[in-house]
Amino acid sequence: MTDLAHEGDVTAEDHHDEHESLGMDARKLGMWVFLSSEFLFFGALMTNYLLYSNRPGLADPYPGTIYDIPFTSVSSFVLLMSSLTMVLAHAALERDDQHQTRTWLFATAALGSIFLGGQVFEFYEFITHDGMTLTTSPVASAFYVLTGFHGLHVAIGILMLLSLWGIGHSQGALSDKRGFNVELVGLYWHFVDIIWIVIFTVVYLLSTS
Amino acid sequence: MTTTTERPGVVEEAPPTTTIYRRPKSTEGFWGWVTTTDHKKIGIMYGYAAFFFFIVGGVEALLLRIHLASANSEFLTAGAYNALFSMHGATMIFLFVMPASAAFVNYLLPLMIGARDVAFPRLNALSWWAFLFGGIFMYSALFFGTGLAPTGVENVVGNLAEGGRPGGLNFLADMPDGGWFLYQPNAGPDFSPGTGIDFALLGIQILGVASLVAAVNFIVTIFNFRAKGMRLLRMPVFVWMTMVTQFLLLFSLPIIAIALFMATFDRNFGAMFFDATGGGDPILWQHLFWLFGHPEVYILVLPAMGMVSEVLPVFSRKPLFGYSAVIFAGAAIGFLGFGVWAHHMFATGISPVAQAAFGLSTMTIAIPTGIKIFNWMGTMWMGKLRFSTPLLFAIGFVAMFVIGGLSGVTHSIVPSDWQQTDTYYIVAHFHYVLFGGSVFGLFAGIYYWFPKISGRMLGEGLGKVHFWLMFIGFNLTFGPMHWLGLQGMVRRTWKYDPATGLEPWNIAVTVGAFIIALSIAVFIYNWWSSRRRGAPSGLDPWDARTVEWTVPNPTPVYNFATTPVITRLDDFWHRKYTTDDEGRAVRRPEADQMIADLEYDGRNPKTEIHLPAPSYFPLLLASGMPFIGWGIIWHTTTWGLGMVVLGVLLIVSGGIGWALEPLEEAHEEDHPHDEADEDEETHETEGASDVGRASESADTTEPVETS
Amino acid sequence: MRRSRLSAVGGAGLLALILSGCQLADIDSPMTIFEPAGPFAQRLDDLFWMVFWIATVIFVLVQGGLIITMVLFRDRPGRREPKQIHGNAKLEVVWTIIPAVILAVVAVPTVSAVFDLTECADDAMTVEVIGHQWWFEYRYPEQGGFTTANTMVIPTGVEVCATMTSEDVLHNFWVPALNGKRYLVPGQTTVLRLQADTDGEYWGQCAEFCGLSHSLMRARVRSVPQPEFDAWAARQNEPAPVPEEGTPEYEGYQVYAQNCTQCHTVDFADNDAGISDNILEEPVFNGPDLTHFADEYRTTFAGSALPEADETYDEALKRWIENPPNVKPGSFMPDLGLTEDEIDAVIAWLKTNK
Amino acid sequence: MSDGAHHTPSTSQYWKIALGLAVITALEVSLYYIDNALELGVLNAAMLIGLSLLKFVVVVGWFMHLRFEKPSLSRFFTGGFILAISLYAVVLGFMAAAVLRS
Repeated sequence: MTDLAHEGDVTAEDHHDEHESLGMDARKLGMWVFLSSEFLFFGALMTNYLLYSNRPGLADPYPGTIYDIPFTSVSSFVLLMSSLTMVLAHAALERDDQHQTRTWLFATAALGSIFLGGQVFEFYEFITHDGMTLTTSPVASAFYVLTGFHGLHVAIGILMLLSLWGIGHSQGALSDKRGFNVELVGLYWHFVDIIWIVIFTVVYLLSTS
Repeated sequence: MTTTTERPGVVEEAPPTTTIYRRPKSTEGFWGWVTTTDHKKIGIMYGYAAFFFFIVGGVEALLLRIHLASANSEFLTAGAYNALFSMHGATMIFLFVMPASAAFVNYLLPLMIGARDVAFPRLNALSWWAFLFGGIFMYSALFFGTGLAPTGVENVVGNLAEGGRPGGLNFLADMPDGGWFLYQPNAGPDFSPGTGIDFALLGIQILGVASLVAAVNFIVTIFNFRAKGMRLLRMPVFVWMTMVTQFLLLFSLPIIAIALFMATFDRNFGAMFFDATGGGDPILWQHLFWLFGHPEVYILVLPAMGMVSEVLPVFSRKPLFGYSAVIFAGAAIGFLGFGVWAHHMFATGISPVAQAAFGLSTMTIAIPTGIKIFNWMGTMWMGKLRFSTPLLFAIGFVAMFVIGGLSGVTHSIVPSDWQQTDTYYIVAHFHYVLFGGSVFGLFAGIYYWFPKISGRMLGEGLGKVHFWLMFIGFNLTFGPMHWLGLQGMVRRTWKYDPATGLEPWNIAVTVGAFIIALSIAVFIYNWWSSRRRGAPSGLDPWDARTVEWTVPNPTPVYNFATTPVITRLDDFWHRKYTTDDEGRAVRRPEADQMIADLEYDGRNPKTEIHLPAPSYFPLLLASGMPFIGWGIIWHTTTWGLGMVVLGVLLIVSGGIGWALEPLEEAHEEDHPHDEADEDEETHETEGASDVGRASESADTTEPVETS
Repeated sequence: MRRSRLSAVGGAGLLALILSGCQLADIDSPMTIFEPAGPFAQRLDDLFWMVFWIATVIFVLVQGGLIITMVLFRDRPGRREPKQIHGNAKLEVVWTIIPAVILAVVAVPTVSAVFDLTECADDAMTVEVIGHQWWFEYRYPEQGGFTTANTMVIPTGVEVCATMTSEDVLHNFWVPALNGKRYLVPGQTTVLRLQADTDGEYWGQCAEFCGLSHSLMRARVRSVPQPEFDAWAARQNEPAPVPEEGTPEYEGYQVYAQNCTQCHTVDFADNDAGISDNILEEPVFNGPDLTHFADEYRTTFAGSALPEADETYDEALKRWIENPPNVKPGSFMPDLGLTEDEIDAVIAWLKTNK
Repeated sequence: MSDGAHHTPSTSQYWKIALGLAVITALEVSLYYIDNALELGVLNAAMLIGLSLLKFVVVVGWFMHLRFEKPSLSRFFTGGFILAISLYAVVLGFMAAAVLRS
């Protein structure tokens, strides 16, 4: 498509000359392989939550009774839109538009931070207002650990986005050719988003109704 | 050229410019090992560390056996006994067999697929250091841990804090004492209120990070870094079994990570996951644990199966019988391994539907296992068997694994398993699988590939003494355990009543354990003397079949002077042998000359070979992990929080250094594809492509620079 | 040469082992799985021997084949290079199908046994089993709700439905002669069918690792004819007598009242002495009910770990009360610091609780 | 840098996809309120799960470009997804059954 894009292809094909390979960047393959294992990670957390969410006889409050659906809908929407800005950053890089790349990267990090802030606010409300803490009941523990680990993933993603943004700023250019790059961070970011898509539906919308 | 060993220290200074950099052979120094990213050195370090922990776990086993040799023994206190059996299990699984397999995979995988290194050499170093620090962390419980009795008991008059009595090696009770399985809620905050269990939880967590990183690394290596022509169905079976193993790790480790996190949150932050009084479900732990734990069994045994599949054809002088069937069976075992976890829970009262379903799925595992065994026998059938030590161990593997497999089938008969589970019958069964299987397989591999790392042969005479001692000791140790279990000796039992009549058998078992110890002593002596005085092996000591034997022994740092091109399965063999009209192997007349050429060419590369440079940062990053672990355990204290901060700082600084350091020194002239201006600055690489580049540049026609 | 001598030595050793093993096999073990005393254990035993013989045949065939291969195809002088055989698709199919068929055959009785043995019969007698660190408690809801410990008394020839739970950690109730194992899970209920068709005392043990003194958490099941069981159950509903003042038993009773009531309960006939059944509303720890401690069938105490094989009941009881954690590490029963006289008195009193 | 880079959506298509995702999210949230009023039960759950799966597939397929990658890559990824779903479904099923019994 663009020169840069072709550059990437050439690298991959070089590998192909020398190696039997899947014909794609090893780092990208590695990222996808890693992400596939993350399903098992979040799956276990969600199983945990689902197991306890409808179990009778646990101490109140159940998370399902205290969710603020409008609030969480907005923050879910924010995270969903951060996937758009992420993909726009990557598209800008494919056009070699370094300025736009940096702008969209920063926007993604900012949207992620808003989401994270929302989560912190939600936790704060649950703890102070509704009296649900990690030690309330197994379902409360499951809720905090599930959403907390997702939040940790978001936080790590924000750090990576900001480092990319910083590197792009200080060095004037980013590339997808090597190392710690926009595409890899993008894959990670979108993955964190799809995990939230599932959490939002299964944990928030379904376990309250 | 300057030596590489100094370089990582100066990386924050002026970025190294276009040094064309060839890894010197004299990296024997301390820092050479510490900073290495060479898969071979990492493999060797894995191997020595694993063997060290094998000795540790073995000593633990001997203490247990001394104790159990008499009924109502007071040799160990209850606390010490419980800690020893827990740590024996955890050590042998996580600190011996897994890293020993990782040692072989590290050393052999790139060689077997014709690559110069793994996909991500520094991640590989990270795996190794994380493993080492995980092991150290776990055993630091001996110094920092506390093994308190259940809440409420610790202050009961007459109970020592650890719940034992003075003497009897009671200090050992401070180690984790909840079993390697760490069943909740016994290993939870109320019933194991000390810190011992936390060392196991967090230690296994760190080891899990090491294995997960390695799994991603090896999977990418296998999919993307095979030599030209090394199609998937030309890969050695060991590589195939490695691949299955790495997928098992990839998908099972996240599950145990969550289980460990849940238990850690329960124990340290008051979460309620397994607290039955608050509605928590202890059975959930078992599901999560065995969802990991059963694939883990295959993680332990599949690499050994791969090694045996390499050794048998070489010493039978025939190709592996049913290559694709063996591979398919291995993949099937891996796949089915995810579907049988609840057979560890037949006695927990899971529903009859679940019991029947998991009983049936467990039975089906016998089918691919049988396929493997029959194909191994088919390989030897009509062969020309040279009974060298590797073959003895490989046949020992097959014979012992058959026993372990058959006793495994008896467990799938669910109601029958209600009697057997939690007895020594199970102990016997899984030792036939993991010792008779994995350990015999590993020793077959050690004798077979020892020349590869040392250029010398391991002594054959001592090797055979080692084998027979181990074979006899092994059967004397674990054979009677079947009977002990059927006579009602439960597992993890500190004492047994003399009236149960179990003592004579236990004495036999203990004698067997010491015979195994003796065999290991013979092996250590053999290793030590052969390293120095063993017969030089030459390039192809076993008349081998696979491409790792096409390079000189010991392996040069760059592995292949010229990356090989593979034309068929068992490529090396077919370059040496053709067949006559009857289909019998006939050595090609030019074979000896070819081997001599390989030896010469392998030592004298025609081109400049760029290899990944050493780095401090994997070590630095990994070193932060145990500190975070210690910090979590003592998070209620200021210095505990300080430990967390220190750990995070180490990880972050390691990560930053890593991101800013190039995998290898830049040498732009080799890279017409790179935009020079950009690459000078943005070496924030995780350098998969760099290794690819390393081999790529090997074929460019630069003259050799000798320094 | 050297190899063959070594293998000869090894072979002789193994042979000696097998011979001595045959002798050892004669030792009577009360925990053996091979002496089923009731229909459920018998069913398990039948399944075991079925799969055992199948496995033995396979074992002999495979190991025999391995040995024959090793002998026939060992490298000898003049042996030609082998034919390079890569495999045989038909053989692969054969040795896939044969094991599958064998497994399908053993699967049928397995699955039917699982379903048959899971649920108790409707007319079974219920005994509640509660696991504690480290002893078993039994409750008889259908016989008046009395509580006992360590030895479970059951009527011979009657199905007993053990309805089990745990007070603390996971335990695993196992009496090999009567049935396989079943976990005791805190917060949940599991059931195990038990039945003995001959009178006798059957040994049991907690089989799941449950903490420090897991190995000392043992159990007995005493099977007696139905009339005797009924008589026993009737006695269990009787309160314990308060001993006459001035007797050694009365002194023991006083020692009990002063030291033991935080954890133990005794249901007294005459409570004039001012001792409530339980001084505290809630016991600090839940110890065994001592109302019928010296009942004729309760031959053991301290989680059935005592008395040990070589000591008398009284010796063991004394040793136990002197310093319980010394016998059973981590024991919730503390070293109460009783004098020898006090211990003798308590023992004298305990033995009146028949 | 996918091999099929020239197939990947254009910027305007990305905006359109995002708009679609936003609409689906709005639909989900409104379903939640509709269900509170009408008690749709299983139907509601099925629709919610269906919609979230749709979002999931769109993000993975278009934003993560999996649609345009080699099939082997999606095999890794869907392999992990399917494995996770099936294992945990079995765990939940058996554990829920255990709770119902006791």
